[in-house]
Amino acid sequence: MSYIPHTDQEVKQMLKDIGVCSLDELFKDIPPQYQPASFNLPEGRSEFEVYEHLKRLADKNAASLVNFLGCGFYDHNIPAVVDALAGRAEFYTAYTPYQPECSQGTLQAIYEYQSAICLLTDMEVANASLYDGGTALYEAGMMALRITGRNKILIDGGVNPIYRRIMYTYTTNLSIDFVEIPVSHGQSTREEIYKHLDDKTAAVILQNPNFFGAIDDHSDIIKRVHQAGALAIESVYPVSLGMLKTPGNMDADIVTGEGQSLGLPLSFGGSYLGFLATRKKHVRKMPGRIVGETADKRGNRAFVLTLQAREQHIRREKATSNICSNESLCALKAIIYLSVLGKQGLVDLARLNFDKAEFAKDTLARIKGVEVKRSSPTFNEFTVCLPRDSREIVASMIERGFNPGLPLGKYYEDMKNYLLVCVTERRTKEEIVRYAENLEAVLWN
Amino acid sequence: MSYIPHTDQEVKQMLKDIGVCSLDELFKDIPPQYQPASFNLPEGRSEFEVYEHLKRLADKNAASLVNFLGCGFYDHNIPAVVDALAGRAEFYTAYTPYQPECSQGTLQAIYEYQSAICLLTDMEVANASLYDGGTALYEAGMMALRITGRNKILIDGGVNPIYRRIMYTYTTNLSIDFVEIPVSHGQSTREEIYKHLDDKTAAVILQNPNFFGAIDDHSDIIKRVHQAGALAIESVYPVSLGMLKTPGNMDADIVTGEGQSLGLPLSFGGSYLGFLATRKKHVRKMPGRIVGETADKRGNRAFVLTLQAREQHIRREKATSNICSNESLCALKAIIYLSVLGKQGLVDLARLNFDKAEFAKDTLARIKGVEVKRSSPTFNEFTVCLPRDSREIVASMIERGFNPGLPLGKYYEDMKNYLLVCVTERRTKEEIVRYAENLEAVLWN
Amino acid sequence: MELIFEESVRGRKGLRLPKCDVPQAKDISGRYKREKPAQLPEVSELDVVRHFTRLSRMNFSVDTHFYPLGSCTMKYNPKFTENIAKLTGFSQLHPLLPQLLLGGMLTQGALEVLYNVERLLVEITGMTEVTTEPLAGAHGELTGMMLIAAYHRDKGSRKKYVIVPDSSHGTNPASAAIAGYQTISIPTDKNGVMDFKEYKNKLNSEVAGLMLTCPNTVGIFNSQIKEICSLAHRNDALVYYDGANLNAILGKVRPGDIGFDIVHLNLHKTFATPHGSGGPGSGPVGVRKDLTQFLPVPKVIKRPDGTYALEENRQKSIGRIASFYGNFDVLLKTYAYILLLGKTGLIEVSEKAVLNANYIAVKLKKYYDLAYDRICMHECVFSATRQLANGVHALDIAKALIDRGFHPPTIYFPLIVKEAMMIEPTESESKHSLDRFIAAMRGIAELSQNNPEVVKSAPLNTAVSRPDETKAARELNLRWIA
Amino acid sequence: MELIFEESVRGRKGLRLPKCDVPQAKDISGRYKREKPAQLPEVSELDVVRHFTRLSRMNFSVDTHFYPLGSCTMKYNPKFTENIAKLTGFSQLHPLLPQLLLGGMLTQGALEVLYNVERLLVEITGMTEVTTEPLAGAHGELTGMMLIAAYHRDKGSRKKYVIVPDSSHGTNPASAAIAGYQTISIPTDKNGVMDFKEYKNKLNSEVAGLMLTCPNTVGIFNSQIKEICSLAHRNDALVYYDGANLNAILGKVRPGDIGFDIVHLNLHKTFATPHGSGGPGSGPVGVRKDLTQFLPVPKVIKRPDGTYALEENRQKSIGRIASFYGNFDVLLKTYAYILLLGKTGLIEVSEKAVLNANYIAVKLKKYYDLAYDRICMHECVFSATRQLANGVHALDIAKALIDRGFHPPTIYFPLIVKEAMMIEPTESESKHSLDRFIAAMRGIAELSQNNPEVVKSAPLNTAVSRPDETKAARELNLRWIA
Ligand SMILES: Cc1ncc(COP(=O)(O)O)c(C=O)c1O
Ligand SMILES: Cc1ncc(COP(=O)(O)O)c(C=O)c1O
Repeated sequence: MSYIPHTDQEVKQMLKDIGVCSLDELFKDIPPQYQPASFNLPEGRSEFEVYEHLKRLADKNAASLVNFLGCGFYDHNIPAVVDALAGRAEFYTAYTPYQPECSQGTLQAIYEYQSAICLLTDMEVANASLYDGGTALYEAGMMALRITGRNKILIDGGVNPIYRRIMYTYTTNLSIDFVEIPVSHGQSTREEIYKHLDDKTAAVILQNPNFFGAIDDHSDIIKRVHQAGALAIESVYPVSLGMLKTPGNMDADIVTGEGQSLGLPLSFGGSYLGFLATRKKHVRKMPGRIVGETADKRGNRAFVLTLQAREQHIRREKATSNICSNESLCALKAIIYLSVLGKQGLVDLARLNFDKAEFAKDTLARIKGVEVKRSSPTFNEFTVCLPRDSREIVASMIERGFNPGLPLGKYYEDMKNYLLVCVTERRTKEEIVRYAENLEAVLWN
Repeated sequence: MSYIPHTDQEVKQMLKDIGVCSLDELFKDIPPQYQPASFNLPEGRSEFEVYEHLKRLADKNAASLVNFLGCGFYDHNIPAVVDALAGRAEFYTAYTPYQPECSQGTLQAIYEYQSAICLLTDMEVANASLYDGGTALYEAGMMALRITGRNKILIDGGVNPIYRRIMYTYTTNLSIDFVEIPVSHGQSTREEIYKHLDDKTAAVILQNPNFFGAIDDHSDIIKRVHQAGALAIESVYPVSLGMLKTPGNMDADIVTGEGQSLGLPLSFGGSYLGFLATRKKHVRKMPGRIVGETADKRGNRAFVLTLQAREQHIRREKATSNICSNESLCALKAIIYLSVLGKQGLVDLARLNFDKAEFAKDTLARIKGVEVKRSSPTFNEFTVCLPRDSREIVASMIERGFNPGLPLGKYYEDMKNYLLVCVTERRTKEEIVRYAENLEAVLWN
Repeated sequence: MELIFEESVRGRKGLRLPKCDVPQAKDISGRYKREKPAQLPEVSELDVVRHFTRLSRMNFSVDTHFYPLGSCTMKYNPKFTENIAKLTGFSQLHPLLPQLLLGGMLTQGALEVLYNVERLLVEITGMTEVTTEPLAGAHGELTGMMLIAAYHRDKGSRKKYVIVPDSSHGTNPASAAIAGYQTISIPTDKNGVMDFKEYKNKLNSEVAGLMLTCPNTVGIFNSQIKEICSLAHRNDALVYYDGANLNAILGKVRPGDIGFDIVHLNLHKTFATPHGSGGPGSGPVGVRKDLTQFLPVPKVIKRPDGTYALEENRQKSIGRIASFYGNFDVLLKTYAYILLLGKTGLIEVSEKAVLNANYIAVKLKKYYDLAYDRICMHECVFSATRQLANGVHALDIAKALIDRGFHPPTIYFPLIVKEAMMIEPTESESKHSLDRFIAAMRGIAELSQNNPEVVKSAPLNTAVSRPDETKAARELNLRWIA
Repeated sequence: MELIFEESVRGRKGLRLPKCDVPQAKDISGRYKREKPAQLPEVSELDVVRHFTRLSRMNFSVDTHFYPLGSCTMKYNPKFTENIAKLTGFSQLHPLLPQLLLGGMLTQGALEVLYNVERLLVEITGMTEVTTEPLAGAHGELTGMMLIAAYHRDKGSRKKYVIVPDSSHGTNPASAAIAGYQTISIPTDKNGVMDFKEYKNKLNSEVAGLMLTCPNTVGIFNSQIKEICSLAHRNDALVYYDGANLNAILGKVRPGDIGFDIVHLNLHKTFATPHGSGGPGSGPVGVRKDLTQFLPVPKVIKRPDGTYALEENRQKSIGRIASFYGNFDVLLKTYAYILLLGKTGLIEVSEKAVLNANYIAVKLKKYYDLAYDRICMHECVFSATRQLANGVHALDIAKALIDRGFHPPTIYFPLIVKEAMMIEPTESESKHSLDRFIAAMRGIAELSQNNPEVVKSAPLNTAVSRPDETKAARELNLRWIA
């Protein structure tokens, strides 16, 4: 069994047809002294036993904590159609659509996904997906180096610290001048950016809303960036684009983001979806697969992978990226999600997130000793300053059934007492109020 | 919304095209005085809210009790392929396959299902499904009346009491002579049957294994039944047919059963699957839909609903049954289940059930005061006699996390201390041992 | 395509079973044992997956095609309801658990669902109580007939007849007959409703009941329903409402308010549970107050303390009509659907269903003869008489529609309309979708005029075309033989 | 087919959102706000369902077609693993939870999965430690290159070159280049393996590493691997194992035992997780003992008390290569797959995968030229040179296969074989399935001989045929515009 159909009879027949006497003979290129030193694996089990084992492990996780944790990875509702459709075997058991005639379903869906990403961000072209939001940002940085021929990158301290660490990791071995614009108590200043912006700068990387949830209009910064001959890279949170000024409208050159909020479950960190959009003029420098529309030999609309000359399987060491498998199925989920949500739905959803978060701010602000930061408008995530180290408070809240947010001390030394709180449309008023009551109890009982 | 696509604009246009001014005008055949006295329903909610509500209700049910309850409805493993395939929208969002050209998928699957039922039971023809095991047995009884032109039915007391109540219910208004063969402490005798068997008898209804789990060979009874010019109806448990003598081999005339054990979840009683098989000579008296193979106009193999002249949509009051919608999707699940289980798989599965139940018998027999009934061989269900009323013992076992079986006093007055225990392949040795330990504790602590 | 049995290879296995963790037991005697294993398929899991996936692709379905099959209400089946039925708190629950001591308290969620569904259906129909047990519409009808019999029996009478209009669905007379009644058929008048005079004539004290579909199967709401019901009641006959067409009148009229005594609903029609290629369905039955005593058991009740329990003994109950509480998974989906749509949503359903049907009627009536040319409810019925002049039957039009990517309308029914094409678009379909269908129908009408042979040769684009039904019935081949 | 955007009707809505249960908040300043809503589709849920269901039906896939795409290991993806990934205890878990105080104890199940997967992959590869973080094979390669750089950096050197055979997959040189290395390409000898002499010649002290696929991309296991590795080590170059072809050698040989320093696996190939139309994948990387210090963080560790925790600080770690712990759902499915098959099952996988490939090779070599006529491993590579004589390219053969219901082999790769057709049947396919494919290939070979034009006009049975790729690249149309 083990999903292998061969009967003994068939194996015999096949060996005979091949002209060998045993299966071992087929492996004769492997010298006997290459035998595994060990191969100590458990013996197989039935799917029912394996399922029970994994069910037990799943039940050990407190996935049902009431979630106020975000940090770029959000607990949104996922309409049932998303999985019902992406769960069609013709999608999930297919490979990359190299053969257009038997892959039009995937190709058209990805073309639609690209279109939706462009519409969301107000950009001109988007690729077929990248691994996740963090690696997408790294790819955007590399792309800017290629476009500008420069080798300095400024990255705002308000960019997700996880992404910043990823950027560092990938560039360690390259000779890139990497400058981080410091933040002080969750605030970075334009002056700091301008101070470092020069004619060696390939790109300035910004995030909106930033890691603290703060909303900004980066148009003025981007203007200065362009004056310096550099590119502006924006990392965005797609759901917020139902409400917020678009990076395209701010004149960004490359936009990336984490697509998890577009219909993907949190799933302990993956599979997620990196998206990347840019201006048409940069398309040949863009990493990743791209689907284009064309006509077939009968003149019918047809979709194909295009601009493959940028890619590793053609260009090898000269490719714009090494990416091969991407996150196609996640992109499919995203376009299904955006389709069923629709034009007005995205607007309403963004509003719902905003309203809930504002309500949470007001509710938390009423607790003694809790200071809700209001220096900038926020979308669905915001910082509160607590009277003591937020790390222990978080532990107490977890005990009370909440996943209460991120203690910021881990990433920002001057913010030990701060907590980053996220409120999506999934949180009810009642849950928000209970959260506040419990927080108060933790602080003062 | 509410799954209605119409925009206001479209509604206006459509009304105009129809030539009316308002939607109300379309309802003008309903006199105003027919207005609903009330229509007090809650306002609509999103799928997310409804899901949360139902999740909460689901969580209130102790579905995870370790299950030793059977009684014709069994806790078997269901391979994941069953739902993955039956969950294909082309199957579950289609209707009855009236139009063969666009329903070959369903038609072929049902033909295969019919074949599998015939193979399982060793009968010649089977229908496309009936509602459940109980109504299938009733339909078999009706069929026997039609075939023999007689009006007396004998039903063994070892037939599932739920089915017997169904039979009574349906025949109350008909002039049928209904005789129940009594059982005493779970045993009925052939003599009792023969006593009532006469030339008015249309059918004798038997069950194997019977409600107490006891296995029998009914060949001798059936011979006598045939000598009396009556038909033998057997109600069977399909999984047991991996091991037990088939009703066909016993020379039964009509075979029915509950198909739930063939890949359907317990699901609090439905949807289930009634199957019915018989001899070819009775096919025109058989209730329910039937799929047949034929050739299309190009000579290709094709499947169609056939012998429709028996059915209500053609024959109206003269039809062999009033059934219209049946349990098609459940039949599909059954054929998928039987296909992946396969020839040897069914044999092995039956053996596994048998072995586990025998182990449970031995284990329980070691408890002081517990008497395991061994007068007949059993398959995966058996009776034990406890030192006191089994009803309270059941309650204590439920408190300890077991669904321990059925107290037989409810259906058999002389069996107040008896418990009907079922052990399927899902129960592990460890669970069986724990069950015994707990039972002992309940009895003696 | 090959049968799954024909794909067998001797010795091939599909599924790995759990290892046996107990000692092998002593075998039973040979006389109890099966002689040869059943010749089930010997295939791999991938064989099974490919086989049934391919089969699925040979079907039309709501998710792939417009499916205006009259009387079947092939509306969109919301995906989220599928997830609800899969919640293990429901799907793994043994139905006998609440019948055990203490088990009721451990199945409160499931019992509450049953209770709530019943209450919602009570409000929707205007009846007093509902049983969720019947497993399909026809099963509801049979239950209804047994209730009628119980009612009369309780009064010491045993009436003989049940009246059904000739437009009624085949299950109606069949259910009445199976319950032990003789049927009296009433013709349909030229307006498409039951001939009132004929009805009056046939009504007598031996009539136990009357079965009506409303709107009826030609899509027309009979404005005289109340009078019809009163007349029946005056003869101590009960009036049964076949609720297959409830989709037309949600929130517009309730059978309970206008004189119906017993009602069944087809949850798989009105309440959007999937038809599953022909089932499972669900056909709850509602009754007026004085009939509640006859309803089948067990029934869910709500106790004063707010908990739910099963009532198993109702003295005059007709008994048990199914193994348990109905097709529970279908009831779950119905419950979820009603909660999602709510009052406003349900009313909108009927309004848009009726709008769509009338739109099609108006747009096609120049091309096909309407059986009854008037405002219709949720479906409209055409007759292909005009096309028949060129030798084109409703069946041919149906096959031509298949070629064009539409599931055909119902054509085997209603029997009173010659060459009937019964079109029920449902509220789920957009104007765009209707317009495409209308264009196809118009195209076929023109082709029937100009080139009828082409229509009669349809379908061309399908794997099989016009299977030989006579051969199927004569040379019975109903199963694979090894 | 219409785009989902083209199906939009102004004002149409698909999804009902939860009602807002909090007061509406004061708006933010207009300068922060979007000017016009994004022109997302305005469609109903049914529109969405039909659209994507129809799209799905335009794909070939493992579940519908034999898919012998070389180098991609398109084996059967067991259905039960999908259910495991959907368990809410996993799917709803926030990845940052274990990084909070106390959160680790509330994610023990997920951490244990990661730990166990790592241990299983360690045993399968013979490496010392594995990181599950890389999100695909190429991502693993890049991680590997960074590990190589870290190793040399730690020794104070910064070498310049990475050696790749010319048969290597495109991701290999691309990954090396992106990590900052220049690549040296080594030709393939006439036996289909890396030219040993050339390799020796090119190796020098500036070479940081060597990347090998083994068996390589023409399906051949290089019996000199150990020597190759030793030679590299003598130059302090590390040897990287591209594990895309691990399906050939499970339990037969382990990269860790024969000298490889770093290994990536493609879980979406060898371990049966679905390819998802091109992802998500998963490309865990294993290393030998002295390289473990460089592995990315966070890493799951098992504490002496048996609990699991995240190690976030590993001093010499290269850092973070992805947001979290890898594509967790893919890891889950891999874990389930390995547990199901177990030791014997995994060995059988390789044996039957190799058997199938050799069977095809033998059965087709009379009709097509084998690139290397010898016993192969899990895949065999043909060249359509013979057919080219009649003007028939590998591409044409591919298209002709589509018409016959088979997904074509890989034809764009390996670049070193002219008109390559790289066939990887995998172990999931039955002899029957192979025989059907072989018959189709033979038929096409004959047709190429007798009637090449027919082959060149394929495919005929598909919705589109031979899309114009030049036009696509010249007249870029990469998105819908309103
Ligand atoms: C008018 C009418 N009544 C009754 C029925 C029978 O319903 P079911 O198929 O659920 O038994 C139908 C089904 O088509 C119908 O259309
Ligand atoms: C030999 C080889 N190496 C590497 C890769 C890249 O793997 P991935 O697509 O997972 O990035 C592939 C994928 O086809 C491959 O075949």
